[in-house]
Amino acid sequence: MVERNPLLDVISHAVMWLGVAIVAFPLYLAFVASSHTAQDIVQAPMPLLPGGNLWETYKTALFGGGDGAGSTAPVARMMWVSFVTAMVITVGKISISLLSAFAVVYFRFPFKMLCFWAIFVTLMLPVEVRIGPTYQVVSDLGMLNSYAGLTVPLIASATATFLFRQFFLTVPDELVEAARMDGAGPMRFFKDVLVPLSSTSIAALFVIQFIYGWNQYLWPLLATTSEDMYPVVIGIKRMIAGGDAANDWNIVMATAILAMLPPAFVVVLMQKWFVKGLVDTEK
Amino acid sequence: MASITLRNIVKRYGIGPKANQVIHGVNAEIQDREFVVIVGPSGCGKSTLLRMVAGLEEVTGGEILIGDKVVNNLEPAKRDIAMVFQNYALYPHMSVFDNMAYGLKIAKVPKDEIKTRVDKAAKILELGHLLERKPRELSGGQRQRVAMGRAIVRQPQVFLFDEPLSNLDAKLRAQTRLEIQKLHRELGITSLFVTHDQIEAMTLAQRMIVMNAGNMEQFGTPEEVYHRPASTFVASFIGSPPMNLLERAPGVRPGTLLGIRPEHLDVTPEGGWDLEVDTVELLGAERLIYGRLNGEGLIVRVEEGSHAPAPGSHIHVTPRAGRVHAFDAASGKRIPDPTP
Amino acid sequence: MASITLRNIVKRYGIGPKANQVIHGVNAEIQDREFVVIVGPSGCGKSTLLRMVAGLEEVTGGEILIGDKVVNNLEPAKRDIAMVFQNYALYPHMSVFDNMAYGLKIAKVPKDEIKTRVDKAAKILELGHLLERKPRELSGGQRQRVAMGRAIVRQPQVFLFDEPLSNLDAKLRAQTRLEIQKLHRELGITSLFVTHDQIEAMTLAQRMIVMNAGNMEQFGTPEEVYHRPASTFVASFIGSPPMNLLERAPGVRPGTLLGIRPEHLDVTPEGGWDLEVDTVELLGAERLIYGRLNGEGLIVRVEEGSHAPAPGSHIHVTPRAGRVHAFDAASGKRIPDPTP
Amino acid sequence: QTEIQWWHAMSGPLGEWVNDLAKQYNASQTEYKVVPTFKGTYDENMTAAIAAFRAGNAPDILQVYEVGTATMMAAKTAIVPVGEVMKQAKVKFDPKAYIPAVAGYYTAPNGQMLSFPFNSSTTIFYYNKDKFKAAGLDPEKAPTTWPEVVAAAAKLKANGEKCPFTTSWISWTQLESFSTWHNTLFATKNNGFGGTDARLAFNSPLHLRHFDNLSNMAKQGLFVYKGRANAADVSFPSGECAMITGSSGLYARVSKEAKFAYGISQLPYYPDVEGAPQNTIIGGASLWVMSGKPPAHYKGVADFFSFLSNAEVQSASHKRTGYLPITMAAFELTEKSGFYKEKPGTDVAVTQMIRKTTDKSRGIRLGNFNQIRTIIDEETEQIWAGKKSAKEALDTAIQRGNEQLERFQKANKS
Amino acid sequence: MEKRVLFRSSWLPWALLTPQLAVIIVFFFWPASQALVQSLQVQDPFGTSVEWVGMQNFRQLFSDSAYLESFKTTAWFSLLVATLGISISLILAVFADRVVRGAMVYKTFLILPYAVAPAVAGVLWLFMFSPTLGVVAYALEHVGIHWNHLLNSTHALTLIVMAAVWKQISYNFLFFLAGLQSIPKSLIEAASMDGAGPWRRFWSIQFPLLTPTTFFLLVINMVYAFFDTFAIVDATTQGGPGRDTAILVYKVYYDGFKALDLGGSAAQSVVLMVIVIALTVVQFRYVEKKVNY
Ligand SMILES: Nc1ncnc2c1ncn2[C@@H]1O[C@H](COP(=O)(O)OP(=O)(O)OP(=O)(O)O)[C@@H](O)[C@H]1O
Ligand SMILES: Nc1ncnc2c1ncn2[C@@H]1O[C@H](COP(=O)(O)OP(=O)(O)OP(=O)(O)O)[C@@H](O)[C@H]1O
Ligand SMILES: O=P(O)(O)OC[C@H](O)CO
Ligand SMILES: [Mg+2]
Ligand SMILES: [Mg+2]
Repeated sequence: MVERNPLLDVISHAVMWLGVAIVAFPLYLAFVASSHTAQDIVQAPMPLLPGGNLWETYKTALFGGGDGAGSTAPVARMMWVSFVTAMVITVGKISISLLSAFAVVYFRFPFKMLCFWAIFVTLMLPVEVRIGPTYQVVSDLGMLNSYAGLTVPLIASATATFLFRQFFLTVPDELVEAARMDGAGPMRFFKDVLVPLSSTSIAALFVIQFIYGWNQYLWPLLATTSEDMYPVVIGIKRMIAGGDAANDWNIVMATAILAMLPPAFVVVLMQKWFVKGLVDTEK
Repeated sequence: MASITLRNIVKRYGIGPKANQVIHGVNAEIQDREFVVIVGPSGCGKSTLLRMVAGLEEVTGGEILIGDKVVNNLEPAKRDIAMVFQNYALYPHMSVFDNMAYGLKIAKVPKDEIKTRVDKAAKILELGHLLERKPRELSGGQRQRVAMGRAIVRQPQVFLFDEPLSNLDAKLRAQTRLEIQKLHRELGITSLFVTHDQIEAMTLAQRMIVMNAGNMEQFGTPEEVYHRPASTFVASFIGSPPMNLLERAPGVRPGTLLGIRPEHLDVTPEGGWDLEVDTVELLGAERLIYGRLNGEGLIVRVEEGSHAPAPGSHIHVTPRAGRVHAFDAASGKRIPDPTP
Repeated sequence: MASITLRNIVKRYGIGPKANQVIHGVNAEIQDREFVVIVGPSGCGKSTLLRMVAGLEEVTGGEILIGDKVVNNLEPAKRDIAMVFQNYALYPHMSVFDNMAYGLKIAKVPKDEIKTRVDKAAKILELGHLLERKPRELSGGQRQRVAMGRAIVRQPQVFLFDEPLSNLDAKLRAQTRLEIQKLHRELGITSLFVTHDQIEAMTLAQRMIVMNAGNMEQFGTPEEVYHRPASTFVASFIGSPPMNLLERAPGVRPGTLLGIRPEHLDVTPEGGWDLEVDTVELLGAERLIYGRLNGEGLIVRVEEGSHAPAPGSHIHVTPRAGRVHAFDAASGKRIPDPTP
Repeated sequence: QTEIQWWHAMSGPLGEWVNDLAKQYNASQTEYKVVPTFKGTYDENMTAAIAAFRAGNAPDILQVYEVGTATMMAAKTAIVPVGEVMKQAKVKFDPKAYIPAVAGYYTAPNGQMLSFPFNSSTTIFYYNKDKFKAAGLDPEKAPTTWPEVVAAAAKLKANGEKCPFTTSWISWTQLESFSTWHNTLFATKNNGFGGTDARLAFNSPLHLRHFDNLSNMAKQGLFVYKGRANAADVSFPSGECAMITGSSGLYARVSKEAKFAYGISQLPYYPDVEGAPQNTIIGGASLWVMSGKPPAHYKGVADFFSFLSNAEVQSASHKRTGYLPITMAAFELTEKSGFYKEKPGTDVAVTQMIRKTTDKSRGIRLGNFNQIRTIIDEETEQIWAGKKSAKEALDTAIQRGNEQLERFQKANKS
Repeated sequence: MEKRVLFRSSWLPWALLTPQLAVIIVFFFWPASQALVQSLQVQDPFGTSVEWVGMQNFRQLFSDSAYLESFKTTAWFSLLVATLGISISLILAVFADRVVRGAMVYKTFLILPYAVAPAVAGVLWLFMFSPTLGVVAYALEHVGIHWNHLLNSTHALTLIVMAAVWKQISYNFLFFLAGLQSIPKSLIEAASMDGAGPWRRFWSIQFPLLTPTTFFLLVINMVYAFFDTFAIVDATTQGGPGRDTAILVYKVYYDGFKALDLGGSAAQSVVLMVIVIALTVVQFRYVEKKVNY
């Protein structure tokens, strides 16, 4: 920065600290809760420092078992389902969006804009709004209870198509021309040049879509009838679901933390690409 | 190797009433092994012409022949040409080697041969130690050479260059110019080179096409173009500073313009034209004197060794004999020299 | 108006062992109303020096004075200077008027006066009809002029320019050069101008600083720098094509280099040096002959009117008297001419 | 082996219980395999099943909370009455063996049992003995009437208690059970048993009296509202609130978490009301059999249900979860085992329920009942927030609730 | 804006579009048209009785004061979430842009909430603010604020807004930071030479130049507040107290999922779709314009 003003630096750090403290507090609390026993947490006010039950809690959360009262189905399996689902959704969304964006940008054909609009409108049509009929379709296609059913209906992506389109528009024309002179046909150009060039956008979308896929709740609940196809977010809701059940808050929080780890990992590791990919193409 | 023939080439962008004609019937024969430069101001249609030869742009009217074959409807890849782009258009994610090898890979040239050919091109262009690098790790000049390398390995019949030097700084530009000349001498491939820089055109061309607003104004050797410009346009476009075109100089017939290059005006103690000096610029080896004659601006170029006149003072200049040109003021066309 | 004094300026980026010293003690006194150009190859520290004067970069060692005041620790805004950036740094969301008025508004200059001053600057720079436009609606040259206008309206003590012309095309560059000169003549504000283009430096400078790798190699008028380069670096950096530096020419003492500019070699029917011709380039008004003398490359510059030798042929050239320079081969420093 | 799909909404320890039941049954024979699947909360489970039914994928057995009963009953072609299933499979099935309040609830006007009672609960009263002692109240004597509750609350409050009394399930405990407990109608047409043209009636003077009473308690800080559904549950075992009315199923949690002495008692009533206390109302859920399955499935379902009605199984479940033993035999078995002596108060729920029911107390069967519950939550919250009087709130709730009933009537007339 | 060179093929573009088109037709447009059909019907949940009622569901919807109220609530909620979310993250981004040391650590913590599922976010905030268990509620009690989002509408709205904003800050923050860092440094330098201090620079240079980012985020945040927050509401307030936090999408979810009123819910879906399409058009238009300069 232009000024050499120590006071401003101090203020900046103070603001950052405050921001971090507030933003991270709920997560810290979840962590603290997961390190105590269920009984400790229920006694208001709950302790604010980590307790000694950490290992116990996570073991119970991950592998089930325990004393019966606090036990649930193992989280490990659910994490796997979440992972596969999130990955398939992510890879699927990115692939079909790359193809569509390629078609829309590099070809001239009738109804081109109509196609683009049709894709674009789906941008904000969330599952909740069309869930019943969607379920019907999936069921008619016999895709219930499968990874296909969990993922394919969510695999269209306006966001990704749009982002790739924006990016493709910035790819210099000369590159296509060079490829054409080199004798590359459209698919060859797509595979050899366009896709490798889109790696930053792909990385950014990977983050967004992975999190989207990982955090799905309602759809998996409906589209699967077998508990070993449940993703972990359902696991959490399931633990705090109503009825007369005692909520084992420590396990709930442990599961919340576990459920958060993979996406957090993705976000933190890829944050640089994430921003770069979005900003480079978005503006 | 092959010649290139342009027959009455017309290009329109768009269709119907909104169509915009940018090339108005260009005819030219480029000989086998010749190095021809197309030069002209921005927007005059140089790139369009080149891109039609490349097959990247459809030809609206007329015919393009490479060798004896009409190529109007041939895919770019099938025309056996290679092109060097202004911004090089290197594949940013491929190494230098892969950039050069890409076209060959697509053509299914065997691996060994690809390697041999790339290595050879790299050696010619002194790129040997850079083969593993990515384009972004190269300097401008190096990128430029990779772009040329990519064209060379293809061993095409024709090279096309679209302002390949304009992104280089002055020094590198001069140096690369020499390299391109050398290369052409060695490989002898028919080349079409587009530039808007007349120095570049002059130094590189065996023959040059001067274009203006979609028309070919002149097609000749640099000497011809410089010494016998076909029009006021060519006269003022070629040469820096440009030729002085005077309406009111002593002895100019009405309806004509007198052309005289700055270096063909000699400062004389007296006689000749009386000039009022505006500014003087030192360019290193020479000086430019900006003055006015009967209210018309005029530039005189003198050796830096000579005395620099003060702004506001008056000097006398004399046009050198045999260096004066005459143009028709209305059409801008050259008025033929009286046959000696 | 004010002078600028640089006293033993040192700049290091980073701290501790990883620090990278980029300016190694520069001393210079720029007079009030003087126009000084800093020239040197990319990365030699020109911008760094300028930015230290501007206050955008901290000074590691030494003192910078504007007028009589040490400004090392003064905020940029308080130094009463204006700067024109290479990319112009116009505020893209403000109109041309607002761009120019911004500094004045901040300084709480009354509205009327802002208008008067902006209008005046706009008139000088012929921007009057563009005041309502946004920067993106302007051409490169117009943007450049707005950037200058923004500096002018501030009526600062000092102007700083960081390669303000490098984004313009050749023609516009030449024209803007003239404008800057005119402006300086009219306003007479002390100016520091950074460029890596030696032509620009030569034409603009009253005095010029030639920098090389963080050191000031020479500080003098363009004539001094051109005719009495202080080192081989200056000799080859200034002038295009550069001065020939010869080790093996006849009569060169071991451990020294002989310097001779291409235009100071005259082609003579015989005598002098016997040169083998490599290539010949026509540049318009003159020709460059690339040759070799005892295996060393050499460039000769001749009028285009003269006869062009064929590549491979031999010619004789004679260095012009009084135009030969001598340098110490080891240090590169100029060996003083024997006092006449 | 025939697979029987069973969708349920039992989470946490209750989920375990369900899984254990299935395991136990599957181990007991080889012909059928019951596959339990958790499908979210009661309402999510039901929605999922409905969507599945529409797509032709319904499970064989579906757990539906009592609130959804009317909806299920109305869907005549979607379900197969349990009585029918049992008859077809020729499994011995005697509705009379069930606790009347339970069986009655799930029985059609023609006497046919429609669904199989599974996890039935009812409303009871819990109190914190330690706090009673501290406030100078007799910890062994639970307040049984509302005036006693108010008095106890006042004493607790005077002793510095911040939350003397709270309740879970406002509608269930304070309107539905309250009505049957006082033998008063919650809705016309015998609370909807008499037809879909029933309309809400919980703005009688008695109801108003009670809600004015609660409203005053809220104003004085004697009653503290802790949220919808069972959100208040946690505040009792945590020691925050001294008295609570809630589901008998809360017992599991109280016994596990409470670090104090607690007492369990019947739901309070107004002693001056004739016929009170009558019986409380059923909660929890029952199992419905979905239509359109191959005959073998129904045989399996019948077999599984008869396994579930087994007195030992019932009794074990009752002890484990706090849900009611739904057959008399199971109740007696549990009693014999000495469980009630060992854990005093665990029998309260049963004794409240085993009384003979009247037309007014048999239960409540209303369409769109879930929405009506939400409306009641929304409106009564206005009372606790001091924005509406009890009368205003109950009147609006009735008006809005009746709109739902009209809708339901319309949608189901064909 | 179009590419200069386009590949010529009549079938290839369709082949490329097929996967995406297939998915959106089968899983978006077909279901959406079904929703449209259902919005004109009254059905029992199991679909065993179906009656065409024309626009009745819509008439009912718009004569339902609860629904109109829900519009207002939604507008408020979205506005609050968008403005708070944007301004807080802007402040954080501005300071993060200034700090050099530790920037990575700060950033990492600030973007963590992005990884949390909305359903879980709701649970976390409920856990903190639960009048019974909540640490924050407990702390507030101690400073004299009697936190009770169960009965106090302001508290309830505050709670869902906080949870929603919390989840969205990360995303906004990343965009703003990138936006700030893409402003050429020379502009800042020019402004400081013009005499502008940090505060002035922010308002007259940085903020205006962030307008495209801000607008983009505004739309994204509105959409987020409109649709993605139902899980938060469901986990925390369930629309209460009264109906004071029942935003539109929660109502669709509630009526469709809990209340099993298919026709009514479908009618609401249709209304939402119209809003979505309007938002899409606005954004599309804007983005196109932006691309063009
Ligand atoms: N794809 C196109 N559609 C419409 N008009 C075009 C197109 N490409 C070029 N033109 C127009 O054709 C004319 C010639 O363009 P061309 O690119 O050939 O000029 P040029 O001589 O190469 O200029 P420069 O030196 O700036 O590259 C210009 O007026 C340009 O606006
Ligand atoms: N912020 C910085 N941190 C570290 N090193 C820097 C920084 N800025 C410049 N340098 C280094 O200082 C040296 C001088 O840089 P400077 O920008 O002054 O060069 P220059 O002469 O202006 O070059 P150019 O003509 O390319 O603009 C270079 O080696 C550069 O890498
Ligand atoms: O908590 P449960 O399982 O007793 O069920 C409660 C009732 O369903 C309330 O209506
Ligand atoms: Mg061009
Ligand atoms: Mg620089």
